[in-house]
Amino acid sequence: MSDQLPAVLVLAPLFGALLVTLVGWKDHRVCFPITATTLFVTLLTAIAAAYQVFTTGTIDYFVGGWEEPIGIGIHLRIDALNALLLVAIAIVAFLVSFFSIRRIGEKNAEKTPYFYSLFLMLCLGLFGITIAGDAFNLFVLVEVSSLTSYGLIAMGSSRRGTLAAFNYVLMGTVGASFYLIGVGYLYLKTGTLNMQEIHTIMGANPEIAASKAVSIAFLFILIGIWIKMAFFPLHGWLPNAYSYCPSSSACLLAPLMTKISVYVMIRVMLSVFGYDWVFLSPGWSNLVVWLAVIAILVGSILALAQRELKKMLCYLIVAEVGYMVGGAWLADKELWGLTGSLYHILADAMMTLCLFLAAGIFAKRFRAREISDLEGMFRRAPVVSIGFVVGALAMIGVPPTAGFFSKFYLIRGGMDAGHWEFVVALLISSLVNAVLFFRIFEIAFFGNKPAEGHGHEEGDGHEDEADLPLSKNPPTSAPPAWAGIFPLLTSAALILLLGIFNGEIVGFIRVFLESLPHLASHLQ
Amino acid sequence: MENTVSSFLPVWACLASLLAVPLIVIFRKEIFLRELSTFTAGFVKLGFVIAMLPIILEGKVITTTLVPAISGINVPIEFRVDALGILFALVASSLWIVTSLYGVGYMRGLKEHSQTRFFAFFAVSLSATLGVAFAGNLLTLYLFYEMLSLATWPLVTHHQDKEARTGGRTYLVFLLGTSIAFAIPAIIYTYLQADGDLSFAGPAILAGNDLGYLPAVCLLLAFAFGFSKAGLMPFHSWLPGAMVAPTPVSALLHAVAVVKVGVFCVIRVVTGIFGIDLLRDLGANLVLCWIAAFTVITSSLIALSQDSLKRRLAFSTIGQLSYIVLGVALLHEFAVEGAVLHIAAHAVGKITLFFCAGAIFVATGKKYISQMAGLGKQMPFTMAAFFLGSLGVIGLPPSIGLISKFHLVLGAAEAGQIALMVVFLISTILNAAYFLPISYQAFFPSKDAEGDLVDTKFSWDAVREAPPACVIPLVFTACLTVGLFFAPNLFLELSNLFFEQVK
Amino acid sequence: MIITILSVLLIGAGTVFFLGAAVGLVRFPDFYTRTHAAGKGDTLSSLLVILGYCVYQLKDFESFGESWPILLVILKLLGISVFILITSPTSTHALMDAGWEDKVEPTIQEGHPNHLNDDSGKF
Amino acid sequence: MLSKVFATLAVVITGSILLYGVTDFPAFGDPKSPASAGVPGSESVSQYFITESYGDTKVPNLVTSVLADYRGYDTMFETVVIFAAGMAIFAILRVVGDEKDSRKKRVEENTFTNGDHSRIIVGTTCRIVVPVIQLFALYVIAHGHHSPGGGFQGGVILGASFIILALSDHLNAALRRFSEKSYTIIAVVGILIYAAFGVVAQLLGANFLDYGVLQPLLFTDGPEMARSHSMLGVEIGVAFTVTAIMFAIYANLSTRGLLRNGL
Amino acid sequence: MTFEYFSIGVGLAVLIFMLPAMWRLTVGPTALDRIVAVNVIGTKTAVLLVIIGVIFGRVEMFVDFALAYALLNFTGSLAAARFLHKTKRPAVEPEKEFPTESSRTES
Amino acid sequence: MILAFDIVILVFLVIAAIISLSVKDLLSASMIYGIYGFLICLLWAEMGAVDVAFTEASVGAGISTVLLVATVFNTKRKSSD
Repeated sequence: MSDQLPAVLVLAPLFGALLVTLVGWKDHRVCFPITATTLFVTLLTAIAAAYQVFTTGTIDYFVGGWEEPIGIGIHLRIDALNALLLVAIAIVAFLVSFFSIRRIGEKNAEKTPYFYSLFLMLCLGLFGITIAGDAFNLFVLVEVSSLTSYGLIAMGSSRRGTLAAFNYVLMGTVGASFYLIGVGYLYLKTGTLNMQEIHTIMGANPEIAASKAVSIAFLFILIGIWIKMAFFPLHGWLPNAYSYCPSSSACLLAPLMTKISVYVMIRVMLSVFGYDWVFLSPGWSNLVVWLAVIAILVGSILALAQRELKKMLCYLIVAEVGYMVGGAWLADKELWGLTGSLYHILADAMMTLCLFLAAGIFAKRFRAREISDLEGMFRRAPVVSIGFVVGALAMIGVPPTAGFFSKFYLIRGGMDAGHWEFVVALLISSLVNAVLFFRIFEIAFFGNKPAEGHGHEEGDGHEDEADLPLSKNPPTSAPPAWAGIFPLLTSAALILLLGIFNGEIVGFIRVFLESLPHLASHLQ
Repeated sequence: MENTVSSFLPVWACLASLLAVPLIVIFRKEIFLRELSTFTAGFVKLGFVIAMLPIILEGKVITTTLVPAISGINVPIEFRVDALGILFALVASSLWIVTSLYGVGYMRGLKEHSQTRFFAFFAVSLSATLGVAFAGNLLTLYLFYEMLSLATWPLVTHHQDKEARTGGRTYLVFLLGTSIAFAIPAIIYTYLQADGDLSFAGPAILAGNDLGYLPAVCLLLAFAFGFSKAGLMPFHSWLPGAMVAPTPVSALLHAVAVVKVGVFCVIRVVTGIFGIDLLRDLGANLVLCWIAAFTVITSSLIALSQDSLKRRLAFSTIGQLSYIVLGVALLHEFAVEGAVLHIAAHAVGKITLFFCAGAIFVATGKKYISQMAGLGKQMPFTMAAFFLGSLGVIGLPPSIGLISKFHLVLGAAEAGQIALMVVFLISTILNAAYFLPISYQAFFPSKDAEGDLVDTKFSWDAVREAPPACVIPLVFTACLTVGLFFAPNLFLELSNLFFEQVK
Repeated sequence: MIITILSVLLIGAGTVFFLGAAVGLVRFPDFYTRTHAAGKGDTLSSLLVILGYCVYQLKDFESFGESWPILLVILKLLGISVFILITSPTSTHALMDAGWEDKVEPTIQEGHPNHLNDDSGKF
Repeated sequence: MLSKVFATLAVVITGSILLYGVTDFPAFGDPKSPASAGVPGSESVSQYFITESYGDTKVPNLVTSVLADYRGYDTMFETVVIFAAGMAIFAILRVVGDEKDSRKKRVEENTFTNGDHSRIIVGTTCRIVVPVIQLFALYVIAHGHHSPGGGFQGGVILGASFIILALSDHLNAALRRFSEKSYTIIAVVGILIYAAFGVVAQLLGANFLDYGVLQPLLFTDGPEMARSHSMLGVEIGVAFTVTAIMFAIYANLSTRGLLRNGL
Repeated sequence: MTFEYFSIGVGLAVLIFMLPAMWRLTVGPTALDRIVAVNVIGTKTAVLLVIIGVIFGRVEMFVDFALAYALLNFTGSLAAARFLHKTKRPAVEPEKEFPTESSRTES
Repeated sequence: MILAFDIVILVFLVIAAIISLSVKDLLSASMIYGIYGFLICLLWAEMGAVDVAFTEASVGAGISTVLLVATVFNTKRKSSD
């Protein structure tokens, strides 16, 4: 059975989703156990797959048994890079599933099965994207995850959320179309869709690699992915979409969607076009790094201007995407930028999860959506605040946390590559994060309102933006506290663990980079 | 020469105050036990430090490795106690006990809120300070440096009113901001240049590197500004802002722990990272010298115009810190020794002055110098101590300040920097100009100082001192200022030893 | 040959009616007349063209046993024509009706009595 | 106005870049183009499909064999996309109405009993056409091996037939035949059928969706025929899901999730 | 072969005859006119598909979706007609109206 | 692939796209979008992509227009022209 791991990885959530839809009809209470069980199975599978990758090497899986010639069937692939990502996705999904207990069920219980069904299908899509070894198959799974995320975002009852979801649908569709056009162009020039095969063909035929159509294909794929990941000029959809949707959706989407897109970008750069091809002309990479610099600055500064906690976090995501894209495009000699970028995918997933969970709990239990509502939160919710502080410190980049080490690698790459502007942007962003979060700490720590915040008053104008008009519900219907605190603290612990064991993780990433033949020369 | 002793003493010294934190929190209702635990921790800590003293005086170095190697970076977290570290640790831990006593008096006298939080974070700050003092490599140094910034922030913002919050925000933004913006890239750059070696053991980290002039200057400035607790001029304004803190905090942290950690880091950078030879060969130290000199003069001039006593003290501190930086940057034997001595000298003197300011506030509620005329009659001990403290800071006999300043001036002269020597002298005059009038006015008030001046005759009935818990410490430190003038051997020996170690 | 000529004739006729329908769609004054032209003309011409091709398929027909695929095609083409015959007028009717409900005013020539006014809303 | 200018600019730039890339393409239908003939050193995938697919699968329509067998994994997830779209629509729109709506329902049902001749004509036509459409849809599903068509197209047509039913009479008329419960179940069952073919293959020791090993279960002559039969089963699964979701989307969309008083 | 050319000619003619419908689409004046034009083009498409099938000589393939068109083409017009029914303008004499559709007023 | 058809259909496609974007009435716009679907189907058919054309035919004729109209039905009708 162990050779079936890649298939199990996508099939388990699929069957979970189907089961939830089927059984959830009768009784909404079975939805969560099914979801959690499914995700737990997936987590075990992901860990098993990762273990197998690190012991025996890359897992190649040919769906339908169509192995030879390569490219006629669909190729799934788990290697040292995405094995880690799989585990990260599984962990995030598993944790968020706890946070989503009874979230949706409170107001409109009949939507519970749909929510969990979408939830599981989103996970399915993300797993599928991660293990896809086929350019078109990747597109299909991007569609699965996009469609489900549209649904998850629009599920809230607020008008602004619906509008934001609509914007997201438009942008997401444009992004997917761009990607598809790029893949089409690529297919026309190479005659195959398998990533590995495309790479081989481009390596063997310089005239194809040099052709205009391939460059344009790359451009379109890149822009399509950038839209999906909300890279700087194309980031407009993200803040509204993630801040006005239900908290549990935000907790799932914010840590995963953009990071997966970054992963796809790096995968396309390394496995399809190849590092040497991408960095053939330095003009490209300089431009992208500058864009990343602007993204970081714009994201940070806009975050500074926000009054709502979630929205602020959303703008920070925009900045973080700038980190990762910039890092991937640094093109320094020893690939520390790329390494940092890959490590940051994992670190940022955990950081974002932690912060969004905390923001979700603040919003849910204390109805504190604006930063000014957080007064005295350290006293009102000490445990949640500790989780929030860990996430925030990681975001700032304080040493034992994962955030510090990703920044360390990125800065190292920037220094090696001579991209000082990127280093400066990273530092400014850290600075802004520090200012932002310490402003929050100050409010939360020294607030003089231990018992009564104005968030408790009814009709304070937040209902229409909220995912749930909680003021209508008696407090007894609130979900159990552990449902929020358990995932929050776990994610906080993971941030620390990721930081403490960063050397091992980076080691795995380097293993992957070394396994690519065209990169081995860079790494001795 | 480097004969090292492996021992866990520094760890225990560092942990002593940290371990007191749970006790302080547990006994938050029983005030007596709470303060007892503070004092116990203080004495235990001092005991550990003193226990290390003989080993250091033998010319040995104590090392401990806490974490073998941080994954990914391959830099251990280690302690390494040398002469400079033990000197600083000695000053900080002994003054902590005094300050605790003073803090008890001050906090009770003013009936402050959240005293438990106050003492708890105080203890954490002390741990961080000792961590910096004993840090064995740049990363450890940086970690404890940041820990100190974070741990002192609740102390600065203790009052929780608008002014305190603003001050706290400035404090944090400046300290964290500069450390993120300058120190981290400088550390990473050093790390890359030195191939992953950040340890202070052995020769200086960058000693063998062929660093160009411009990178060296940039790196030096990045460190100097990055460790902005040292208060060099463009990044000094956190210090006056942080004066909103309760006076014990200002006293210990802004005369001893925090600011001294800043200059301590700069000393470590100059001696441990660049090495004296490299800097001298490149001539990069002069840039730092002149920035420090500028700070000295400017801050003294600003201090002259301040009416709030604590603000005047704050600007004075900025100037005095730059003495130390200047002394180190001169790279000459006497100057470096003077700088190291000045850490102790200034600490003792300035803490006295802050204690006095706090005592005055507790007793009379006065904050401004213009209100303090004639106070000597009312608070004779306090104002006498103030006088002695100001002597120490100015550098007049009989005080330890004279010794350190003498070394500094001598060092400047020996190094051939006559202009910088002149800077020292001018600033001494300025120091005198802004301190001595306070004492003078206190004892011999002029007619129209407070409008309703009464007779100048002294009587014990008019004495309304602060609570004894406030007065005893300040008298003690004032005595210390004078006493060390007569018995400076320990500190002289340590500073000498330090220069031998880094030469 | 006869089959080809027949089919060409049918197709040609269909094309002509297409032209008529197109002209009607442009030239007629109001919605009802235009719909009339388009509905009737298009249905008829579609029928004719498809029947023309239907006839043309018979060209290769040899026996029921051997050329049943052609028969199938012919059947389908006939089906198409039948369904166009059913559905196209239905949709035209539905649209006319909707227009009437939607109070689209027909254009009445000057001097003629407007019969439509009498029974409006009677249905 | 400015946004329009920017939008136009973006479209023009994108379009011109695409057209610029087109100049580099092989001619339309060129048999020597990389997509058809492959590039030197690597045989084209389409070449393989053209020459080998009938032998591999015994399905004359190679599009079907590519979709349902060689790239069956893609097709399965395309079906999942449809299913996800349906779930998203339910999640966003579906509301369980409150009591006061039931009165409106009764009023509305009375609306169409008063001899509306428009209803008569349209209704009669639909009553004639809908069975034919459904029959045709089944034909399309089943005949996908030999001619264009297959599960998706057939499913859409089948779904459209229910929509026509709803349009001609009333949504309730269609919902009576295809209730909410049944379309949800059928949508799920469709994907389950598809996935079952893959999982059973897995259980028999082959990779996911490797239909060849299903031979003993399907009682066929060889793995090729097993593939052919499995493809039919898979197409049926797709058709189930597509039919159900298409109708479900219409039913929810036209009534804002109330499933009554619709278009 | 000549018949293929003839078919191409017919196809082109049918395509060109879409032009008046396009014109009707642009100028309007009512939504219904546009819908009629859509209907016309839809019918023509079904015919064109057959013609293309004949030109390619693979009628058996193309006829399937011509049939689909013929069967499904009226769905759109039907929906539009229903739409106009349900959203008809306020009547001149309200009492002669049919009972109004409730879902419109709901929103 | 027949060049004459190609050109005419492509021109019509552009016209249909522009009209459907520029029309104010949402119902008309969605109906005209249906034409776009027809033309796309024709284009694919005459390019020989029969399966794709079939899909487009069934979806374009049977589903997409209806769904758009149903959506427009739930918006407020803006104008009648």
